[in-house]
Amino acid sequence: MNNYPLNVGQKCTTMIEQKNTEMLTGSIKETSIRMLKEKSISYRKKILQYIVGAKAGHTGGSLSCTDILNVLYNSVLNVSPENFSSPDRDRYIQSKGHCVEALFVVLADQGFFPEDDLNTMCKYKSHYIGHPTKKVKGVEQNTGSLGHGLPISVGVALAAKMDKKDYKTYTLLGDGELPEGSNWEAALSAAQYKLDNLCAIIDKNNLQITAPTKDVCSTDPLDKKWEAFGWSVKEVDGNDVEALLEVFKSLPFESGKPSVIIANTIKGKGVSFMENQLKWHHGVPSKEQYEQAQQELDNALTEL
Amino acid sequence: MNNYPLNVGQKCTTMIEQKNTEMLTGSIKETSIRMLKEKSISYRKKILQYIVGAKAGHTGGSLSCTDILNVLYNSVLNVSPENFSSPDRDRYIQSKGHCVEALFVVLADQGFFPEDDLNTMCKYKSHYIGHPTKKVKGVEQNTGSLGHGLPISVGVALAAKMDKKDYKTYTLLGDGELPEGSNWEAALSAAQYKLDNLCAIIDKNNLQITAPTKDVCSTDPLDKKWEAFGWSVKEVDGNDVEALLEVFKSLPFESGKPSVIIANTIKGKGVSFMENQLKWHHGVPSKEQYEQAQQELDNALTEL
Amino acid sequence: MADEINTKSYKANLEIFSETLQRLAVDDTNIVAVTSDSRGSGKLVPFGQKFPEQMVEVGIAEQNLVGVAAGLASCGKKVFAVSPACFLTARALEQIKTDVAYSNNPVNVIGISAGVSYGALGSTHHSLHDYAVMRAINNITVVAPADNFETAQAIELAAKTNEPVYLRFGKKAMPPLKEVNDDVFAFGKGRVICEGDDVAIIATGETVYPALQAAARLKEKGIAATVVSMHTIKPLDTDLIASLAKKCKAMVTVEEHSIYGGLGEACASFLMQLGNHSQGGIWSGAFKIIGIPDEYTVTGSQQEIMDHYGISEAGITETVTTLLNK
Amino acid sequence: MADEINTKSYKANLEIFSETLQRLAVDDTNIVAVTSDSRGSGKLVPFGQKFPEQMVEVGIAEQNLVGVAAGLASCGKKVFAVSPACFLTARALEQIKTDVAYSNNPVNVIGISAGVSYGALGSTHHSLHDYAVMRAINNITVVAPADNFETAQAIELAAKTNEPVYLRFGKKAMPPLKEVNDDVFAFGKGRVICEGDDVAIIATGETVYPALQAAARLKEKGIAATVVSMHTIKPLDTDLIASLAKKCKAMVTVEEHSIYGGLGEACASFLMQLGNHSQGGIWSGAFKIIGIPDEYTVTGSQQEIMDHYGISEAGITETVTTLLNK
Ligand SMILES: Cc1ncc(C[n+]2csc(CCOP(=O)(O)OP(=O)(O)O)c2C)c(N)n1
Ligand SMILES: Cc1ncc(C[n+]2csc(CCOP(=O)(O)OP(=O)(O)O)c2C)c(N)n1
Ligand SMILES: [Mg+2]
Ligand SMILES: [Mg+2]
Repeated sequence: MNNYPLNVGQKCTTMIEQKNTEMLTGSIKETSIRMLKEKSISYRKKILQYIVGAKAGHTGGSLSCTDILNVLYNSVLNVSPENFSSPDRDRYIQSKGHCVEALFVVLADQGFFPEDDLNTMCKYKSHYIGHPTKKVKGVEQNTGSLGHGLPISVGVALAAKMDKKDYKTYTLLGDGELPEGSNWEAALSAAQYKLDNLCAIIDKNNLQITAPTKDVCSTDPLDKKWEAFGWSVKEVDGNDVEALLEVFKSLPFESGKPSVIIANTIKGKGVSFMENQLKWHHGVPSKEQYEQAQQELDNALTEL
Repeated sequence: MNNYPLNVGQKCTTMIEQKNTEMLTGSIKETSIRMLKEKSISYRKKILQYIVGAKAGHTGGSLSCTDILNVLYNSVLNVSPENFSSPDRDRYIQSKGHCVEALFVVLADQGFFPEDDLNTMCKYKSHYIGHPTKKVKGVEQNTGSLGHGLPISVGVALAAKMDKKDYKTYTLLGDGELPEGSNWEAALSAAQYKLDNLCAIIDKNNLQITAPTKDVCSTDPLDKKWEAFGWSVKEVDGNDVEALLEVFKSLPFESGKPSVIIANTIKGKGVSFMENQLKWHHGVPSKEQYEQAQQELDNALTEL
Repeated sequence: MADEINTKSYKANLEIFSETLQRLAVDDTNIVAVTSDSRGSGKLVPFGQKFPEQMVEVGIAEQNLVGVAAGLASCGKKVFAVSPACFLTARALEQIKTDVAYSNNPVNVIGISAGVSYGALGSTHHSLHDYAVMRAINNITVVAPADNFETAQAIELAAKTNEPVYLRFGKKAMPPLKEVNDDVFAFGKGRVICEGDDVAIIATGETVYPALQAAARLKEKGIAATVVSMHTIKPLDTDLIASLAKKCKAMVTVEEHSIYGGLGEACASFLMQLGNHSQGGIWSGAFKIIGIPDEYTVTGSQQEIMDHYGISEAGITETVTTLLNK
Repeated sequence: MADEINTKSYKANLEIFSETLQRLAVDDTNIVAVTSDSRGSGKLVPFGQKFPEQMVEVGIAEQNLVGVAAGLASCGKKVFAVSPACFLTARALEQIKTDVAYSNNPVNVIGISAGVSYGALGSTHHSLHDYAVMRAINNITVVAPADNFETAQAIELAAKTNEPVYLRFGKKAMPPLKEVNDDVFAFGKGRVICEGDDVAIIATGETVYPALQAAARLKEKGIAATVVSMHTIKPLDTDLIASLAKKCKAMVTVEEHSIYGGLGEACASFLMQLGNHSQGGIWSGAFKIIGIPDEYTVTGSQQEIMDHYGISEAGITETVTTLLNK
């Protein structure tokens, strides 16, 4: 149960006891990392495309967590359109539901639905709305109100323990989201039940809507808080797919403890004028801005 | 603002800038301590009396926090029936509202209302009900649902900062109460606003209704949690009036930080067969038990 | 009749809840109870002893209680999330709204010691708003069983139904409404306990019994009452209401809840709009909602509060008599 | 008329809220706004810039928002606790119930982007239950201003009134209901916007404007409508309802809320019980509640959702016409 599946660049649809991490030999690894980097850029391009299409969206936070979702869905999670109704699938619950664009783009790429569906985003009667709902294949839970993902994930991870199942549960939280007390209630329960099959990832982009998180309601020192709440903590550059891969590979960080990854990210990552800018929290690019952004991302691709 | 009033055994009704803590000279101090010890016993006797009268009450938790309330009302708080409508009074907000019997007995002793009123406890149309309400003079806020005292106290302490007033705000929480996420939301705000005029006291009696707190939802290590949330922490024997006096005297523990006192107490303190017994959480003594308890407390008084 | 209520031989509905759950858990390891330091008040101590693996304790943290319950339910557990109604439907309301109802995780949300059951513990411990808010939230059935029979039936159904359900319980020992329970219990179908053409008394939960007592008093006065146990507040049994409206001169609703937003208003708004329904013409009878008025609730025991507001044998009898004499 | 709504020259009620608060704060340092990463949506950025000492930010923690607000209010601050209605009245419901209403701390709870204002953000962001639950909680006035005039008046009143108030706002720019606002604004007194004897349309908040548009359409069809802005849902202006019931053949209520537990049911239950009131006889007109039905809310923009459910000029016109033709 302590062995996380790690399938760099090659998804397995059924759960494989995969103790042999040596398969990550040099060349495979390099190819895979390159592929992941390409995917990150292509995801970012699509995120912007559908935000512009919907004339709405959470741009900055979708771009900050793109690499995390990329690595999760392409290399970590044992989940696919084929096994999505299997009770053994891994679960990913996106607590920061407002960054639904990142999730939808990645789910489309995974084949959960035709990417074309995303052209209906936020339109009348479309289920591709501004937050994840189970009406969209691949989505585990309806989120959007912050502070709900972790308690639900605790329930899901607990069910795995009860049923002696090997699936893992992952949830992604924003840093501005952390003051919600429901998170800390769930953090206590996860430690109490020794849920080492649970991994929370904090998209620590240091910004929320009003201001930098430290000025709104600081949660620093973040590692100390989680440690004091009984979790095992690792920090990582959350925009570095290789570093992310490594850290997911080392799950669970400690046996008998839930794991939290503090992923240091850049809000608006990948688009120069969006990076670290408050106003891009839910900013929608103008035509010019959109073109510049796409250009920058295309350049990044050629420079890979 | 960093200087807490400390009036051992002699209440002042108006706020006095009292830098001179040397007044606690040996003999005065001894007298005061003895008086406090006597009061603790007399409060415990009355708590049991009115619980038996009302045929209901939270016995164990009222007995565990008796010494804390005793020291607060007799030696720390600048609050009295006379100054209760003054905006400058100190505030005490009892978050663990279920232990209302301890509060009522102490308030009666402070002259907020005739003790005789407590004979109506829990009776039809009485305002002396099973939780504190503002209908009873001396009560600051209606509590009873756990996890409400700290957020309100943060508001009260913040108002003092805004109005540049010197009053201090104290709130008492149970240890079982701590998982409520609202507490941690408020803890973050208190640190963010540097509320060094705020003091939270945890009545750490290690029991709640179902089981020992550590088995229900442990909050250990408690000091580490509060520290990580930006508070300054001290531990104390919460049934030792002298130790309590000392710790209150040292408030605020750090300038620019809220203070939390982890008061290690014994649930059911003072009555042998109630101490550390789960079932006395809201147990009402039988006639025999009541008599034995009173006898034990009388003995303790003579042995002082 | 009044003294019968206090007779030891009757059991509280909550005990039946616990017994039923234990019975179901023997064959079904997916039955799970989740508590927040509430297993004592939920009468679940024996359940916890017998099925420690099927009992989840989250501590005093009601939001987490419901979130965890939703997660468990999404993995196929048949979850009963048990906590005082006052905390569940206020502190954890958003979790009920989004994690249970909106996400369609089939949690059975069990609100215990509801209404003014906690008596002298005061308004922090009363739930007078839960019907109102649960009715306004989509995708959750709202049920308040009146007696042991309805409780057992409701719990069995809830364990089977793969849908969110809110079940509300009091604390009191409840006598049976009928000597022989020959009717089929189904959510959304009111139970007619006795019949009469003068007045229809539509009650729910622990108020059905005093309504039945009132019917006996009224009979002595020559007034024939129909008494309905409207155990399901949502979806409302509008067919039954419509047929009673046709038959009876007056209708009185009874609930241990605010007079706003609960069973009474559900009936009133249905009847007011009946003119637009296929069922028939416009109602012209007398109508009265009995419940807790919108004021600082009087203090006292549950019984004292209920008596004070006329949610009692005497109070219901009087309200009906006055209404019919108008 | 329909296009006028989108005209730039109109302001959202929330902007008037912010402007009024800024005006009041100049002379009154006790005016305090409390936000939970919501100052942008609350239009309070300029307030925060001008009065940084009177602005309290608690971060994304709505329970704490209300608790802190209650504490501030207990010390004489005139507090406006501002956050999306969906979170305030669900996540922080227990704090509103106990810390504000029960403890009688005079907080003005400001629910922004209410109803389905957040459109395609979905049900986590909609508040369709807030009238229902606030009505069922004692000691809180429930107000939904319809236009800029009502907003300014309501905020001034709220700042003066030493009582808990829940104020609900949408996001849209709102045209004035009247050319000259010569009426006195008071909580609990509905505003009659236009008069007519065929039907009374009782609307609230942002739905009053489409009701007024519908009245114009109905007039073309020869149907004379009274339109009321029932800005205060609780306490309800029962005198006005009673007098309209006497005068009009039909009554229609309109709200951006569940059809359960809100304005519509408040009117229905009052009318149903009117037979027992001193005001007069039993209502026999036609009655219809327009609002969001109890179903998975259709997805789309606010306008699309409103149109879908007939909470619109066309929808209200059609409902009234159908009702009168019965
Ligand atoms: C309970 C709740 N309160 C408020 C909001 C509104 N809201 C949406 S996103 C957001 C800021 C989130 O900041 P953060 O968690 O840091 O997300 P990120 O920076 O990754 O976008 C807020 C306040 C919400 N969705 N849920
Ligand atoms: C929000 C809330 N949930 C549950 C309860 C019921 N309750 C009352 S006392 C109590 C146990 C409290 O334990 P602790 O805080 O340790 O208090 P103490 O041991 O000092 O009595 C519980 C669960 C409550 N009053 N409020
Ligand atoms: Mg952030
Ligand atoms: Mg304790």
